Amino acid sequence: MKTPIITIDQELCTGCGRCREICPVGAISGMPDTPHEVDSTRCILCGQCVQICSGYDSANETFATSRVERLKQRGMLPTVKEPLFAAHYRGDINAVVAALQQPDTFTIVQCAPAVRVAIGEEFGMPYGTLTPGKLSAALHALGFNRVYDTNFAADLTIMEEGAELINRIKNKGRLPMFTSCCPGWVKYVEDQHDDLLDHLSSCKSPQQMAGTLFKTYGAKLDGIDPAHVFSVAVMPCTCKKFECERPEMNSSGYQDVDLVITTRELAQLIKHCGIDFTSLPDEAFDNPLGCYTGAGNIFGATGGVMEAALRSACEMLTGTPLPSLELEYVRGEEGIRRATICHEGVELKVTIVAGLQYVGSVLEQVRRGEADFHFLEVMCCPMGCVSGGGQPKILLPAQRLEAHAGRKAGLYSHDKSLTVRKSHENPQIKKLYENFLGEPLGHEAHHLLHTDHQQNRRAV
Amino acid sequence: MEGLSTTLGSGAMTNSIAELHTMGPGDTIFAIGTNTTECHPIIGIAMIKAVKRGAKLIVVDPRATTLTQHADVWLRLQPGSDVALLNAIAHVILQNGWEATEYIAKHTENFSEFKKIAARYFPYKAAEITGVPATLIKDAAKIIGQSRNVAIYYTMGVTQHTSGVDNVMAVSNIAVLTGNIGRAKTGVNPLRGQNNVQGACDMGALPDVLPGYQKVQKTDVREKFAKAWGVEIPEEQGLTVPSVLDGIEKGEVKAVYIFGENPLRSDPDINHVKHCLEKVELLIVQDIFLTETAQIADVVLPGAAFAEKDGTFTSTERRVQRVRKAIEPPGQCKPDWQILSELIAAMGYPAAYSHPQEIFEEMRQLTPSYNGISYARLENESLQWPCPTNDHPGTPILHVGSSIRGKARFVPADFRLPAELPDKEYPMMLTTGRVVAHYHTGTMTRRCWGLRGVAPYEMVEIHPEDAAALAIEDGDQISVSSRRGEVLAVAKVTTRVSPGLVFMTFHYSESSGNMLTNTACDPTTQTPELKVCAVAVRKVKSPGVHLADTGFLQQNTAPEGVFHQPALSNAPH
Amino acid sequence: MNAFVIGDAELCIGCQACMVACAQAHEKMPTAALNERETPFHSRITVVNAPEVTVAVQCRHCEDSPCARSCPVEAIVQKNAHIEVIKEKCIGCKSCVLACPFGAIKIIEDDMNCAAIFISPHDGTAHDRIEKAHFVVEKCDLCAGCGSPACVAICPAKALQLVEPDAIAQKIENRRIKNANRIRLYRSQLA
Amino acid sequence: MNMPYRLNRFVIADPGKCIGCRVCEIACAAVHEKEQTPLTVGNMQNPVQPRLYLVRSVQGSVPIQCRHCEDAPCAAACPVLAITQKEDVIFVDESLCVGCKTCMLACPFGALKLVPVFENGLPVEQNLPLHPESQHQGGSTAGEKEEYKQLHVASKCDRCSGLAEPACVANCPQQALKVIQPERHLTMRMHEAALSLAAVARKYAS
Amino acid sequence: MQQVLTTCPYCGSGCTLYLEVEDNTIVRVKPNSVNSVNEGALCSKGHFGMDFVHSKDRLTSPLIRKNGELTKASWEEAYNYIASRLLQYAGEFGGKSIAGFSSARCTNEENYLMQKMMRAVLGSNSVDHCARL
Repeated sequence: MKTPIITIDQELCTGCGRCREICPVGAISGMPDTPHEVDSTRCILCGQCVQICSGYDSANETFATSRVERLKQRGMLPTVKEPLFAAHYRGDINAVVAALQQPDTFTIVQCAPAVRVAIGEEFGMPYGTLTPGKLSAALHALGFNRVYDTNFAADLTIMEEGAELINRIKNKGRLPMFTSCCPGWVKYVEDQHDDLLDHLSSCKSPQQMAGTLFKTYGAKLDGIDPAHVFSVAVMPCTCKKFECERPEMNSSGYQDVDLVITTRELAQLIKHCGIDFTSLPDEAFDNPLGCYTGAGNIFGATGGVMEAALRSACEMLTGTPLPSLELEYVRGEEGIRRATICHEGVELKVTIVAGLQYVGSVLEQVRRGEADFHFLEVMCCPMGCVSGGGQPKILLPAQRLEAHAGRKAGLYSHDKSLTVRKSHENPQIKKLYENFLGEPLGHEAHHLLHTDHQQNRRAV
Repeated sequence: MEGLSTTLGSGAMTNSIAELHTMGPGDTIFAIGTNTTECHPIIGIAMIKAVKRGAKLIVVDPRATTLTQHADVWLRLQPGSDVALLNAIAHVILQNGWEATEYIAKHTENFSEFKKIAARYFPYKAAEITGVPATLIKDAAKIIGQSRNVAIYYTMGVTQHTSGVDNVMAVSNIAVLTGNIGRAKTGVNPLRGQNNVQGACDMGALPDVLPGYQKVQKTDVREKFAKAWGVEIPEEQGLTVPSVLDGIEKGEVKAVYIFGENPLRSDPDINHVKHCLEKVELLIVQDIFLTETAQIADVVLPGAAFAEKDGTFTSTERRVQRVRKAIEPPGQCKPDWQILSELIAAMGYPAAYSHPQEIFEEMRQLTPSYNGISYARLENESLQWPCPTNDHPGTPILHVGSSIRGKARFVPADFRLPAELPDKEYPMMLTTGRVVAHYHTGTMTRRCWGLRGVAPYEMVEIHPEDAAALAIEDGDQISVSSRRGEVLAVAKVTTRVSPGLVFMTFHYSESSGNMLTNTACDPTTQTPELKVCAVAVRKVKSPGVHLADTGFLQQNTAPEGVFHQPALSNAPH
Repeated sequence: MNAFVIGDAELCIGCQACMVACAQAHEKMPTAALNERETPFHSRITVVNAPEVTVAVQCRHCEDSPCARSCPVEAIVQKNAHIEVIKEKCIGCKSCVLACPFGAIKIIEDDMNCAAIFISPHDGTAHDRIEKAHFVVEKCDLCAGCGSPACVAICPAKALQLVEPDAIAQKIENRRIKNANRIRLYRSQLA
Repeated sequence: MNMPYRLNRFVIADPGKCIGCRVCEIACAAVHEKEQTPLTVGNMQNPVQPRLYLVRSVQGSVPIQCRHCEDAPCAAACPVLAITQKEDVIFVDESLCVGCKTCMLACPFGALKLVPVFENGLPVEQNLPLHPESQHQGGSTAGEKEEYKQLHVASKCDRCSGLAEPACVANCPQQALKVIQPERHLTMRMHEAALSLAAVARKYAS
Repeated sequence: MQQVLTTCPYCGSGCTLYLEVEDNTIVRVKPNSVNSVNEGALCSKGHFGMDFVHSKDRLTSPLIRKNGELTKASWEEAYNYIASRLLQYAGEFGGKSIAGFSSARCTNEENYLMQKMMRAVLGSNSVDHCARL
């Protein structure tokens, strides 16, 4: 077993208790002014503690562990100059460096939507600067053989999850259906609400769908033996590190995603390699698995999955597209948001939760059978993935909200600027189904893109 | 003065300060428009001690003062709404039958007219005008109506309004209504703001009366003086200060002789006064300092300070007291009586006085109320006029038995709005007054080490709500402007003033409230409405920058350009 | 115990004579002379003229003085029966200002003969620097050295009182005696 | 009280509120970065060198910073007039500082420290050669041999003059820090003292 | 040291006080407690409001405006100048063209003389003072 993903450095922790306060599942405990600890059995690895922690390796105090040693312990590059904080996550960047240096390894990388609106910040750009082109260019420059995109898989998720929702509604399946993109949320249901597991969509998260495809469809396209493929995911999330290591995530016959690094780790790598990120010319993501729509892109913000699903599901259900694609009623920052969509005689009720601490009352409602909605989106982090535990850490607390809002705005402006904004209209998705998967919820799709939560639970 | 003369026959304080020392349970002090502890501290102490002994205290003031802290009832009225408040008090007194029926029948006239007016002022209606809750008006009326004795004290808070005379008459009506006249511990007592206002009036320094309030328009009076002075006395009533300024504008007044005054600081709408005095052909100023007024004079005569000359002052309670020479005047300065007599002589009129006593002697022969007062008597005692004969003990209480004019007259007055009220452009109300450490235009007190030390610069009082709305914090430099000018000062954020009201003084030449005040006058006395005008307030800068470094308020001097700030718009004359 | 001067809010009219008396007593010169020299004015007593209350406030000479205990340079000490400041030691750090619960300690300008610090103008060069006046701590010293407190003597309203340790002791002793008598009144109820 | 607000304002923390999170230190270091204020931790390429210091002890924690003393001992001690008053801040002109450390000794609060200077994550060297056998200065993290000594200057709180509010105050999650305006503080305290006197007088009159 | 009993020059209360004089300088003020309205008390102005008498700003000689500047003049010169100008206006335009503002801070005797000068010498009843202010 690898080292725990989220830990608190006992030497650096001042016991201020801010992580304890922010932890949505009460996994952190400690007395004031004494170092705190994470209970890994409760922790859902959202990394909000990492984001808020301000106990750093002050030069005004003496620590038994040297900085060099500490960087090594944390799996960080030795050239990292930024201050180190008590609450931190396990770094995995050294394995990426090693893989990139292996000549016979075919490296494929995918990037989550929220990465492209945040990584620029690590290079001095304003909050939420949209840099998909530079991101792709940087990844190419680092030597990845294929630079694919999680957004593509997000579109695919909509195809599968949309189809599943329609299926559940039409065939009186278990409702409301819960989204399953957020690994912290899935872990939370497994850990603390396993009686509600059948509400979870059976879809894998976009990261895992992408991973499976890279080592099957992708490898086939490039004529590569999947055994030689090393698949890396760049994520705004710390829990994705856990997700990729789940034992069942091997539909491709291999571990679907080999390694997850965070936005911050990627930025550190780019600096380590001496790449001047800000002056990189824009480059596109590689085809076909880097092609995405606006719907896939907004997965990074709370309400984004819901909006993307509605854009497609409503059209699939009724045959007519929604009159407008700006579904303002599912956007927002409140902890719990509810909306009813009436379109061509179809009425869909949805609920969106941003921040896991708000989900309790909604789950109680479901448990009591009083939930009158069809679809529930839950994201662990306060604004969705843009505020994830692996995102660039904001220095001044007074700027937190501004930063999150900026990133969110970046995502939506990107969506708006794209010509294709509905997942089912993604040409490469259509092609994928035609050439490889068959149809949504079909046999191949089910095998590669879905998982059985009940079974996973039993396996643990 | 005019108001009281109409109702009682004399404008002076009816009773004596010493009576405060004997007030206690059953007695009431009714203080209206007077910040007594700051402006008349010694009288203020006596009032507070009387309250401690058990006397009731009713205070009418829009501002919280030390007096309001000790009040049994504090009527926090809107500036300028005095008549409505007083009439409502009268209304409640009449409604409950607390009026002095016997006294009214015997000693007063015009009661029925007054009753008609008072009947209209229901407390709830007055509450709307004055902002004072009706219950408080009733409480005050009950105390006044049921007290054995009620002594009313007032100052400029009552008179410096366009309705000043009405205010005074409304005050007087309350005293007459409750029979609180002509006895100890009662009366209508205007407290004079300056040491010898009473004396200056008594001496006939008024355009309509000769010494002792002898009407200049009365033939027998003129004949008496003509005989004594050997010249004809002009019959036509003279001009008041505001009319003199108008006269200059019209070119009718050619020369002005200003003796020991500084209208360029004390009068409302300073910019206007300055314009007039610069225009007059001959301006003579006799003073001890080169005041703002003296600076624009054609001739300046150096007078003597109070400690450098002999004479008499008459205090607010009509008490004549000696002023004695303690030191020699500096340089070529001369006692003012000497300057005046030499000047009179230079104009070819006999005036060979060698000592003020000689002048006093001449005066008392012509002035019945002073007739019994002499330097010899003043050596060992002080005397309150009227003192008609050498063996008369003086008069501590006026109107004993009956009022001087025979019967006290009820003069009903109706509430009128102040001349200028806040509007969109000038949304706040300014009221002016004094602080304890300073006196009038500050020419004397600001030249005193300790007094300058405790109150070195103007502090404009503003309510925390208004301050918050204007982003003003305590100590910020602010600008206060009206239709007549703009001044800079320091903000004092305090609940001493109510929301919408700002308070400032006229002690500081660099930020004088009188740059802003309105020249609108009471139609009878021409007392200007210094207590109400509309202003706008804005923040200039916060004291984050070291004020000392930027030169602001350095050693009490004005920031450059403040004094010369042009009027923002023309004053309505 | 330390003596102290205390104001009576029921009597004070806020005339500020105590402030001037205090300032003058510590300059030891007639005010006319101070006026001529333009001596800065510093009073150790302050009249609070608030809407709710008018009273003079000054140092209570606390037995466990927060000001003295907060001072990083030991410039505030107990001397005989009062809390005294040693101006020469003060660095103007304002700790005492924060510590005093009465707002009775001030940092004032003082012309002392010792090394000064300089003020740099906003955008000026090093040449434009000017010497900064010294600022040192100042508070009531009960007019130690000039007899009885000047503020108490001058107050026209007799609103200031010098409370001496013996007087306090006497006063509380009297209260005890009175209350002992009161207990006797209801003694039977206790039986 | 001749004029309003002549005393220097300063920041002070309420030990009762402080939870010891070090946000104040981070915020301080961040806004004092030479270039632009960095937004994220990844931009903090220079070591964190705050101008206030969290002191942690068994009684709890509280940051200590400059009081902007009126007769600032640091300024009086400085032999090259590098420390002067500018507006109401005791201010270090780094270009004048010679690193003599006298100010460090003079400050009774420990609020002043001599710090090595970095730019873009690299030590700023000065024209002071290192002896070939001299020990590593520790400035460079990369560990390459240096030839010149790193520049050191006195560093202290400048109350973020230029910002609307000091960064430590603005960012403290507990609102434990505040700017004290001494005169305003005095007025407030005196007012409270007067109110308590009034209460006493009213209750125990005579 | 000499003590002179006199009346306070400030508000109208009429407090009496002793001026303590040394070398033609007021060094101290003591309240009068006998037969006085103030009963041995004085406010801040009464106690500390006498410095102005010794102010450096005191006028020390008559001034006449010559070529726009106020310049020192002798009493003789000043009296003659004023007398001739006032008499000229009185003669030419009548007493009404001349106004006098008397002083609420000067003595009764001086106020009496002032109004007498205006009325008897210059024939004008336009004499007033700042009672209203």
